Amino acid sequence: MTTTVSGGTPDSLPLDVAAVRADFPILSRTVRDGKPLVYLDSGATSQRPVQVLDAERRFLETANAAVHRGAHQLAEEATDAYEDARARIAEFVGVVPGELVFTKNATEGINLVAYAMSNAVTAGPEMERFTVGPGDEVVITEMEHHANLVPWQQLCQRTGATLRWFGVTDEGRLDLSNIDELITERTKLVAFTHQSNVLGTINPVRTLVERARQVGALTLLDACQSVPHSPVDFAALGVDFAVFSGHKMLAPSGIGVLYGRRKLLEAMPPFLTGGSMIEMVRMEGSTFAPPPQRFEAGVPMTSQAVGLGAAVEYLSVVGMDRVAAHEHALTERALAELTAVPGVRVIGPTDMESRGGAVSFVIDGVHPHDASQVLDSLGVAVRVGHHCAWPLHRRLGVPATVRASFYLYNELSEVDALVAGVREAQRFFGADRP
Amino acid sequence: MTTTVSGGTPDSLPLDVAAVRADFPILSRTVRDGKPLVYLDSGATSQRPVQVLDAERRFLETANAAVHRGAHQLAEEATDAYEDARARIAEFVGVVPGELVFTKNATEGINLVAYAMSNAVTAGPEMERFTVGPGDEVVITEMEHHANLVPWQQLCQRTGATLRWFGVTDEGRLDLSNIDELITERTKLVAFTHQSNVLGTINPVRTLVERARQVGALTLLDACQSVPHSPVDFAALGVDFAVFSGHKMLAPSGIGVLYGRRKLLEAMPPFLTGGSMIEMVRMEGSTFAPPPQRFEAGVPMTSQAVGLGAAVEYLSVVGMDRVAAHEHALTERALAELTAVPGVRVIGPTDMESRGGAVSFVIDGVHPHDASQVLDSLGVAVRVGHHCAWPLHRRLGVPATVRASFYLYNELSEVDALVAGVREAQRFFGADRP
Amino acid sequence: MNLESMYQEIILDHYKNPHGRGLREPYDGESFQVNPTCGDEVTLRVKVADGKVSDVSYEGQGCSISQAATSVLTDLVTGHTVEESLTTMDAFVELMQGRGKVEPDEDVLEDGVAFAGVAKYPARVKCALLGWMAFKDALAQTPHGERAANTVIE
Amino acid sequence: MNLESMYQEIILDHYKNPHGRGLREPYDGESFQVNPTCGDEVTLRVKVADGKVSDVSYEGQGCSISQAATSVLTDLVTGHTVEESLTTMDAFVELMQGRGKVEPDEDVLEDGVAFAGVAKYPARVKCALLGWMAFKDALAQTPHGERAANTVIE
Ligand SMILES: Cc1ncc(COP(=O)(O)O)c(C=O)c1O
Ligand SMILES: Cc1ncc(COP(=O)(O)O)c(C=O)c1O
Ligand code: FES
Ligand code: FES
Repeated sequence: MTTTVSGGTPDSLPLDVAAVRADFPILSRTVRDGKPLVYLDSGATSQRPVQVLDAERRFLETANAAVHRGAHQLAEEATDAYEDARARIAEFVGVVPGELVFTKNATEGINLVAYAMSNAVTAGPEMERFTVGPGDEVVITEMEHHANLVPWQQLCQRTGATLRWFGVTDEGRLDLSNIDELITERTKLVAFTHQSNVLGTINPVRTLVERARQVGALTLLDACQSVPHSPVDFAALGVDFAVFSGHKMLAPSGIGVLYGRRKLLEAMPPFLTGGSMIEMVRMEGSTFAPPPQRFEAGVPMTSQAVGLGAAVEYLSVVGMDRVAAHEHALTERALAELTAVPGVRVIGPTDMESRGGAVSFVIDGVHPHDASQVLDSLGVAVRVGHHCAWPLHRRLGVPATVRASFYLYNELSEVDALVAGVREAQRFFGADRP
Repeated sequence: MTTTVSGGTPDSLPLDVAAVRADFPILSRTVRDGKPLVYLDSGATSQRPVQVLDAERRFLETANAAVHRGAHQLAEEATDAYEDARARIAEFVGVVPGELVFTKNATEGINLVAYAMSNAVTAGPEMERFTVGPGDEVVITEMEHHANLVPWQQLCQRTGATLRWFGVTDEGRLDLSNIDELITERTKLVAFTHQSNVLGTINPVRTLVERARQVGALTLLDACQSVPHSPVDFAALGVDFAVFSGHKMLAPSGIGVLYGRRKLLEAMPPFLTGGSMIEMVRMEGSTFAPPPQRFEAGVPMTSQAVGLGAAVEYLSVVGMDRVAAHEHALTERALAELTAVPGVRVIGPTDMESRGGAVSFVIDGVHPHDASQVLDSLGVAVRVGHHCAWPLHRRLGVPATVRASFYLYNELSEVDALVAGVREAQRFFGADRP
Repeated sequence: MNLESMYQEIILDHYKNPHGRGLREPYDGESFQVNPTCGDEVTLRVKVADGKVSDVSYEGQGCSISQAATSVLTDLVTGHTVEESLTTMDAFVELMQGRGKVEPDEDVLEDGVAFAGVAKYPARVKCALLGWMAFKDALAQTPHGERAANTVIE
Repeated sequence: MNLESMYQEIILDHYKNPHGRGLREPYDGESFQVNPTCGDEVTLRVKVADGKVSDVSYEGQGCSISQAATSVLTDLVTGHTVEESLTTMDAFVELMQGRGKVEPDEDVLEDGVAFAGVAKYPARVKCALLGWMAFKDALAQTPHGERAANTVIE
């Protein structure tokens, strides 16, 4: 930031948005014939502040080298920068550096665990605790992003295990009424999202973790939509694994994070194999390095890790509490204004109880994609479609929704622009007259 | 480049190195108390020109958004930039865009093929051509980088197939004498490196591809060390799959490329699964998008692809023929000078026949790591160790080597600095007196 | 951006009053297509008689562009020979994939020329082609379908 | 960079004239360690008698730092109690992982203080610790090995 964050600004938001916005070059561009950009699509990917852009560039202009592989000064500096970033990011989510694996995105992190589990079958007797097969069950939820759904379908297809899932209530909450029938002695793993990327719903992590522990099942938390937006401590939550993506939290694309409890990572077979993850290689067979190296095959995303480290620092300076409070205020306003528009139906919780800043809705008589086209023509960037949560949309009886999602750089006036755009879409398609 | 490349400069190199060097900010830094940096480790990772850094930053400051997912202007521009990069890179290696999959590095590309092959078993009858099992064989070589070795060991471990390999001659060439016994009707896939990252040896792709075709085996080319350094046309080479990494060719880390013949990619089961690679998702099961999307799960390496596109453009402007000729001149000088130093032994071909610009050597009485420490103290950055080709080192009877590797920004004087450093290492460790 | 450049009056008219909607018997080919990015879908049937497309019937859900394009499709192909309908399809696909740089031929595309503006929005091109994908696929199942089967719409 | 800050005379001396080299019988614990980045290896044996490390013997291949460090190791532990040798190991590990910021205690580390300069080069720290990893591991196999087994060298 160019100025420090103030405790409360005239427009009554918990942080100084103008100062924050000045750090994001892209926010001053215009779209569609000179309209100011109103970027309400941070749930898909966030924008980057100069601090992150500069950190990555500085690294590339001064210290770039292959990490963990060289004995020259550049290689030392690059390795330090990479490992310092790991340490900083680990601290940000309440864990130790050795428990943190860099992946290309959250999707890879989830696939890593799913493949490690099917690899366990042929990886020797000490891997038994990870093996799954016929009779075993993996439990997910109906509100998962495809990233936390298809890999488990595939794991079950590879191994003969069975996939089961929690349903979703009409209000867009997890239906936990049958938790004891779903999570049982047969359950090997429970994978669920911390915060829905469609509904904004925040799930009861503790309840799920407790039940999983009772039956000895592992837990994996999809924290893609929580870590960027609120203070999250994986150790305190007690999950076994968790994933998130850099690009959703001000950092470069091409980097994600898998957290795994140390004892689990130590016991887990590798996934991607190749350079830098080995202990000893012979033509006849190989042994593998301890974690996290075991899970980072090949030349890694070095400058991107540095960028994610800088993003975490940026967010820490602002304060994750403030970020959360800021988004709370934006979401509250959006919910109030949208629910007041006749013909608009919000999908997901309409109160602020256990709810984050993704607001999805449909408009009677206006297809979501047509609505977003009108919004786009006014400079308002939202996302439409099933947001990679197709089963959830099917469950809620809508093929697609319009989603507005907020971040620390959004202003109250942008919420107003959204609502004005929705009304314009209704007018344009004649859906404002009953 | 700030100036165009000249046809022949006073120091008789095929390109204007001074003009090239001016594009690489890091090359003007100093190391170890003011020594100019002599970067001879491009075989591990290359440095980036401002053109690449600027292209990525421009993208992030103006067009960054999630690709293939949004309906707003930013998403359109980002998708265009991403797909334009794919088209440009495809053209660079002589293939069509739909045959090119973005991965995080070459290692992931190889793992992708290896996992697709083991996934084929449970992926339905139409995947049969990819299945491997007991009785089937995968053939590699003893000079492979771990990235093109361990994934095949693991595939064999998962499936019960057998791994076989070509040996290496004392001169560091593939021993093809038993090619007809190694590649047989049992062979499912032949995976080999185009150019050894240790020896510089360029392998006879045509011979191997021809034999593989005779028996109906697939081929995978590890082009990590060829695509950055010489003109390469995958279609002309006739390989089925090929991989390379951006970071070795002036582009960002975190991006690699898998090429696959269209018909093969269309028939191949997915590897990483999640968002953007699906056709239809239900809780009960999913179907998948056509390639290349099928193999690009999650938010991809967007700005990194743009960076790789810019790198390919940079290299094309210089001309890959010129790059190759330039490195040829550097390598020739290095071989001549190093072989003239008593006590120095070059590992790999010492003539320029089918040979690229990696020069590995050992020094009697000086451990490679100690030699590199002396070189580092003089500002010369080389790599030491087994260079992720441990079995090759074992075969050649050396635990480790010193490797100097060149790129278009290296000068003849840097070769001289290397040789002077080697002599200094001998002096320092008393290995100059017999 | 000029919203009207995409949403021509003709498109909005077809959207509000679609032609030929509903699934009818008899038919020679049927196809179900889904747009994976939005989840929209169409089921479309073709009846071929004497080398001519004698009926196209469909149902589905989708945005204004996809609904209007399918409505226009029925107008463009019904009563024409299979060969003519495929030529029309090619012209429409070319227009849509031309990123706004292809000049549409009104003699061939009739109301279809209204989609010229849509071609400038890559994310919407798939909308305009959804019905045509189904048409191609349904036609490929009929005795006259060889050329349809060999046409690729990407 | 001052090359001499890493390669102290003491280190070069131990490298050229290593102490206690060669594998000897009898022994109570043996360990084979390999450095995955360079492929260097050491095999090291310990003999414990009356609670004391009575012999350390080893062979292997490696750089000057690893060879010298193992030579110094034999001097530092032979004839000392197991407990003392582990305390010395802890001090040496702490020195090596201190990135040049730990002040070595010459009373404890003797010739080992010469490695203070190596600690500034992270890529070489593993070299200096290779022999110690083997020592710790070999000791853990002896009846006195419990504390050794519980020590983590990273
Ligand atoms: C020949 C060869 N193959 C594969 C690789 C692996 O590339 P990456 O680490 O970028 O995946 C390398 C470089 O490290 C290489 O030189
Ligand atoms: C809840 C959730 N899970 C997983 C993902 C996948 O993240 P990525 O595409 O970065 O791997 C996303 C975002 O796309 C998400 O919102
Ligand atoms: S948005 Fe689904 S077809 Fe147009
Ligand atoms: S370089 Fe191998 S132990 Fe030092």
